[in-house]
Amino acid sequence: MRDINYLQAMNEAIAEEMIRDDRVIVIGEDVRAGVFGVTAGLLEKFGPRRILDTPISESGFCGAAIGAAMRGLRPVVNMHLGSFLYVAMDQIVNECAKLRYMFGGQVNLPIVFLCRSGPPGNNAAQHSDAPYPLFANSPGLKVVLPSTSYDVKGLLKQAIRDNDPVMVFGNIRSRKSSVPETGEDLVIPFGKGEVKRAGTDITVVAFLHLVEEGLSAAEDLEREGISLEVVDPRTLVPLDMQIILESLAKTGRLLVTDDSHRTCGAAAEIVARVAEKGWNLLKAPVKRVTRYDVPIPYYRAMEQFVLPNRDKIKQAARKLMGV
Amino acid sequence: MRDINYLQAMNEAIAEEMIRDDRVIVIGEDVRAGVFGVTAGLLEKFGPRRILDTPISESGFCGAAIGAAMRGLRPVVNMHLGSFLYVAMDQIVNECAKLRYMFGGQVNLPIVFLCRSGPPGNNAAQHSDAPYPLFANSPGLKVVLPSTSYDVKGLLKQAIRDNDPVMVFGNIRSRKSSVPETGEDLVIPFGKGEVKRAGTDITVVAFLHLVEEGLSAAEDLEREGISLEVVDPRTLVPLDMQIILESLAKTGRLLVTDDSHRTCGAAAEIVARVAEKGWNLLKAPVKRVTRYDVPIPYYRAMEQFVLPNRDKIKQAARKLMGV
Amino acid sequence: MPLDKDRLLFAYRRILEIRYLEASLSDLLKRGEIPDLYPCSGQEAVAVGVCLALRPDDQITSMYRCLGHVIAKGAEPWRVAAEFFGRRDGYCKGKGGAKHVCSFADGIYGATSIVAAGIPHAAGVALGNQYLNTGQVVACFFGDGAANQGTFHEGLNLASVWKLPVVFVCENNLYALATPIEETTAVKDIADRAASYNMPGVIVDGMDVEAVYDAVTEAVSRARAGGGPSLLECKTYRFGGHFAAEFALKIHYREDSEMDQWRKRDPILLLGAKLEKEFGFTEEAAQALRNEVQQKTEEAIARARSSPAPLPEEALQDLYADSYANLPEQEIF
Amino acid sequence: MPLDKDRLLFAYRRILEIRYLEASLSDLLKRGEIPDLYPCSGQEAVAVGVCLALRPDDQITSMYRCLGHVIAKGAEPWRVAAEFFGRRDGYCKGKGGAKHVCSFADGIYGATSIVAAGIPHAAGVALGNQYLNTGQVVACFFGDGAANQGTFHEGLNLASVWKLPVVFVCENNLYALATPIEETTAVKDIADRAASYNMPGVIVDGMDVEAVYDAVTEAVSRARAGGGPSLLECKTYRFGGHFAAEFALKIHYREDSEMDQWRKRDPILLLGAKLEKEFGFTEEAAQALRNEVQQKTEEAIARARSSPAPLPEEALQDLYADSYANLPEQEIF
Ligand SMILES: Cc1ncc(C[n+]2csc(CCOP(=O)(O)OP(=O)(O)O)c2C)c(N)n1
Ligand SMILES: Cc1ncc(C[n+]2csc(CCOP(=O)(O)OP(=O)(O)O)c2C)c(N)n1
Ligand SMILES: [Mg+2]
Ligand SMILES: [Mg+2]
Repeated sequence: MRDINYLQAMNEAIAEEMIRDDRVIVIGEDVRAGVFGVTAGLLEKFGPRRILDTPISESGFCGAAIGAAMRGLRPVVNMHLGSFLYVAMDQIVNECAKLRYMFGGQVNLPIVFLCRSGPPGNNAAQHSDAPYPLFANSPGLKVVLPSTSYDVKGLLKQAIRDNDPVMVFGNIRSRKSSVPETGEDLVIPFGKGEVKRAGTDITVVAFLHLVEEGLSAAEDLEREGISLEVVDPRTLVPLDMQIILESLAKTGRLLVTDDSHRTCGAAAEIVARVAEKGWNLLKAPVKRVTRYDVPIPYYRAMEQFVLPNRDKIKQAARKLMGV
Repeated sequence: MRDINYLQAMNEAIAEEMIRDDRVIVIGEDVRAGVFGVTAGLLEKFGPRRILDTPISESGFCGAAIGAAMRGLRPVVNMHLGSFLYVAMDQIVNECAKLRYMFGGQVNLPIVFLCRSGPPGNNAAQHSDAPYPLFANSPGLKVVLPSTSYDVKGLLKQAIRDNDPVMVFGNIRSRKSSVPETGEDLVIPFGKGEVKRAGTDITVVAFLHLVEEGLSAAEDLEREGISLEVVDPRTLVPLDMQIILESLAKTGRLLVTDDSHRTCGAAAEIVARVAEKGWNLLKAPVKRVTRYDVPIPYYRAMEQFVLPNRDKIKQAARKLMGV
Repeated sequence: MPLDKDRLLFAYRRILEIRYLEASLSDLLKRGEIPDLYPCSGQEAVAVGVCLALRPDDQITSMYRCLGHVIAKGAEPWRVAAEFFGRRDGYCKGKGGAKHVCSFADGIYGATSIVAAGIPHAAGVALGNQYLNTGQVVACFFGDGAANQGTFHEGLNLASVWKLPVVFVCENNLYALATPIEETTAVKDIADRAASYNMPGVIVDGMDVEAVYDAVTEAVSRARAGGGPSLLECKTYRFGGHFAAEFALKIHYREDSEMDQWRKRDPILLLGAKLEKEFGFTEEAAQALRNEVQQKTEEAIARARSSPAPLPEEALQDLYADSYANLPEQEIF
Repeated sequence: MPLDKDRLLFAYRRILEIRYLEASLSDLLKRGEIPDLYPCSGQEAVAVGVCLALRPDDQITSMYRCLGHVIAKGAEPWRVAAEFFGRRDGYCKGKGGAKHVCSFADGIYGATSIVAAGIPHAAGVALGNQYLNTGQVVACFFGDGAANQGTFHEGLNLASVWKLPVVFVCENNLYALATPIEETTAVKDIADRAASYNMPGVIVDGMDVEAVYDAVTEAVSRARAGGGPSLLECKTYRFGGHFAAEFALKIHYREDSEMDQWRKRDPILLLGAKLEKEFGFTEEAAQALRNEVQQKTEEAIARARSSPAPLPEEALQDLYADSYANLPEQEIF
């Protein structure tokens, strides 16, 4: 095992799957230059035939990925930022997600749409979104939200092998962690969450870098005598409800933290499923710690005010415990 | 008062506001021909200067509506179907919704994006969506879901007067109802719901044509001794939580029915808010009656299977009452 | 190279197959037996001319006005009709329906109903062909209105930059729904836009199956040789409404006189006349062929109608290739 | 009509203002005082030439590389700088920041950071001008990479069909981020795409402020007279990185020799030489002007820095013009 950072884990996942299956190709803007690191070095390893730089035409190249997948390729589309998904929305949500179904199962569309979500910091409204709820509300897509280097490597490799379109949202502020040596296969199935820390008072459901925030909150609150169990479902679609309900059976209290906006966000869905299936387990109202329902502002202190973080998790947890 | 149908109510609302304010213009495909009725006759009344036919360029003309609004006009953009919103997603969600905020309040964008949502019937996956949760998850937009001719007229007129972008989703299977004579002003404020039928056992929160379905379910169930209170919040953003909580204080049971998909949908949000603020009022798990999480199929019997309707509301209500 | 008699007769038969199948479906629609249909009659020579110029293993992408395309590419009429009925034997098992008939086994790589959305798909299929070095070419069908969508621009630019083996076929029927093209389109000829993508742009008489065949043959051989994409604009006209139920909307956007002019150039008339003039194809022979096609069409409809309807709960199938226990996770009422 | 000495001097001063302000901001970025910046040095003659040809009440739309545009259009340097700092006196109160500086009061109708998204906005502002019959014209700035986006196609087609008073200004700096234009763009000259929209397409030397001024003047008078839009392609080069922090990414996509060639055509050099040759503008005069601008720039930075920072909770303001009691409805932690 060795420690690698999140970006490198993404990079390794793609490289390993490209070696494993020569129908895997990479498509996107500046992917040859590997500008933000996700695809760095792939051009040298796999050549321009498999690493395709595109015009700034997100609808065009996402649509081309669909056609290529129909023809048997397995494109990994690097969208760079979650905020750029909107430009290709019809192709992702109304085409890619639906075509297999609409054509009665005639064709598979094994495509990965990969992006970094969440504010890179000081990037303001148009570059900072984490719009995964929009894709979770669009049946036909799988939605993956990995919280560590280990998870992103294993889940991204799984995504590339999956025969359906998969949205992978990464957040590079997630935890750096150790992964097996290259060559050892690391694949994490979808729909299997993980308890990242055991606790007894409150179940904290978290995704992406908020798992890290949840874990630090848990450490801090332990000193105040509040014990958090941090549960990371790892994929939003499919969602591992069992692990959440099992945790709630212990704690009876639910706090969901998620980096998307609040209304109709990921936290709303988790709360709703618990209210359907785990209502009897709850001994208190639930708490959601999400982005507030405003766009992301540029100035750091305002940005921090809007985003969910460890302090807000702690505050919400204290309120939940009535202290 | 006189009975008019839902489409005519939309048409009257636009015409009246165009008379009231000559900065109101209509933009969209085939709006001069008035193909599906929403804009029928407006060309004759207001001339081609104010009724603008567009190319099939949704991003282009939604973007142009933004620019026109910056310059002081008040565009009503007829998008026809909810499914076509995806094509213009960046312009609506990442531009229109955010620009006022991102520019520090320098400019208002009084634009109405109007569409018919929900399956016209047998239109299959790419023409049948009701994607309002995506817009509710995008701060900066208001989201309006009117359930009767009266409501759509009053809410659409309000939307045109509102100084922010407003998404209006109509569903022509909604209830035909009576409205005041033309000339009498009918304006319904956002964020004020209405109890459409009083009851004691279950609070049924419903939007659009599902209010009608909820009302028929209530009638049927009355004969079985189950009393439904049908609450129509009328707007999803802003959401009238007070009326929902007041109803729950009476009934203690919540059933939310909504025509969007289930995961991260409108019903999820309502359940989540209740789980935060009205948890103490609940005496049973909640139920969601929504579209299943598959796209809409073409063949009628399959389509019906996927959509929420009166029978499913009844079944869910019976389960809630444990009968 | 002119088409020989057999190939022209084949084209004639195909056009009749499309025309008659549409007529039958149109009747069924009026009787409420099928719910939806986008007529293509008048435009058949484009579909047939294009597919004549393709190899059987070449691909097409289609759109909501798909009937002609899919028959021309070799889909079985009864299974096409079954899809209109929404039956299990329909190519899409009743899930796609009228606007989305396609058969991947026959090289029909999708029919989509968002205007111009299929254009980048075609580029992508061509990218796959190129990557796998199969020598296959894709023909991509779309309308004049589609040429104002961003995806047209992006798809054609991408195809040109990557020199993809694809032929873009614009069926310019002068209207996008009820709006005449000149009110929405800055150029008179869509073919002129090819210059923006550094590819050949050719105006073709879309009522003349041989003219279409010739132009496509050239574009296909260019594409197959690695010379990249072309844009063909086929001038044509639709004899029916935008959709079959249009008459119910009571909108008026075309003059009868315009329709009459175009009806004189009905591809069936033009091709019939050519066959008669050049190969002595008699009215009796034509009548026999018409009867045969009509009969086969009726058989196809009958067979389609007897295909079983899907069970309601089959709506939950076919979404994912790789399923999970908890996906979709939902309470079924 | 050539520009007179005063106007040329004004242009020279403006270019210096932009260059020096960027240099200061760039220093501040390296020192961690501001977080973001998209350099425009090298491209200033485009911004300045365009705005010289506009009336004060004409409008522009800008994009993330906005610094030159907004100074050229008359925004106050200190308030521009304040926005980079994220302060309250910034034009966007610290909400928009580096990529989104704009001032509606000065006719700067937005600066957006989604590539090409501002193109249809410009068309819309022009639609408003036309509707209100104000005689105002809009200049719309975007890059070469933007010309491959669907919104470019849709925006230009729409503007042409509606004959809108707008001038599309493509700043072709040869690269979209790290990708050279010829790898992604099917035509050599973006101006050639004007033919697809039936509007004039003109290639302009973007390093020569007078050439830009002339071309824009013609396009503006055409637009103002109701003749519709034009597309100007200004060939230029950016001396800095795609964004100021690019050096940290350690990517290499331009040769030093290419940069050296373009630096010889620095708009400051070209315009300085012209002023000297035609109007005897001396090096002393130039130095005095440089000193003055440098001093004013420093004052602007100082004033910006002393502007108060927004309170964190001001993040909740400015979203809606018409608010509601329960909007946004959320628990604040
Ligand atoms: C993005 C989008 N906008 C609008 C529509 C509604 N619509 C369906 S077909 C059509 C007209 C298309 O015209 P054209 O491309 O010329 O093809 P034709 O129908 O004439 O074959 C319109 C506006 C749609 N399906 N998709
Ligand atoms: C839709 C979209 N895709 C990608 C990006 C990321 N991005 C920002 S600027 C840029 C390059 C733009 O190049 P060009 O249009 O030539 O303008 P320049 O930066 O050279 O001024 C890219 C790819 C973006 N902001 N928006
Ligand atoms: Mg057409
Ligand atoms: Mg550039």
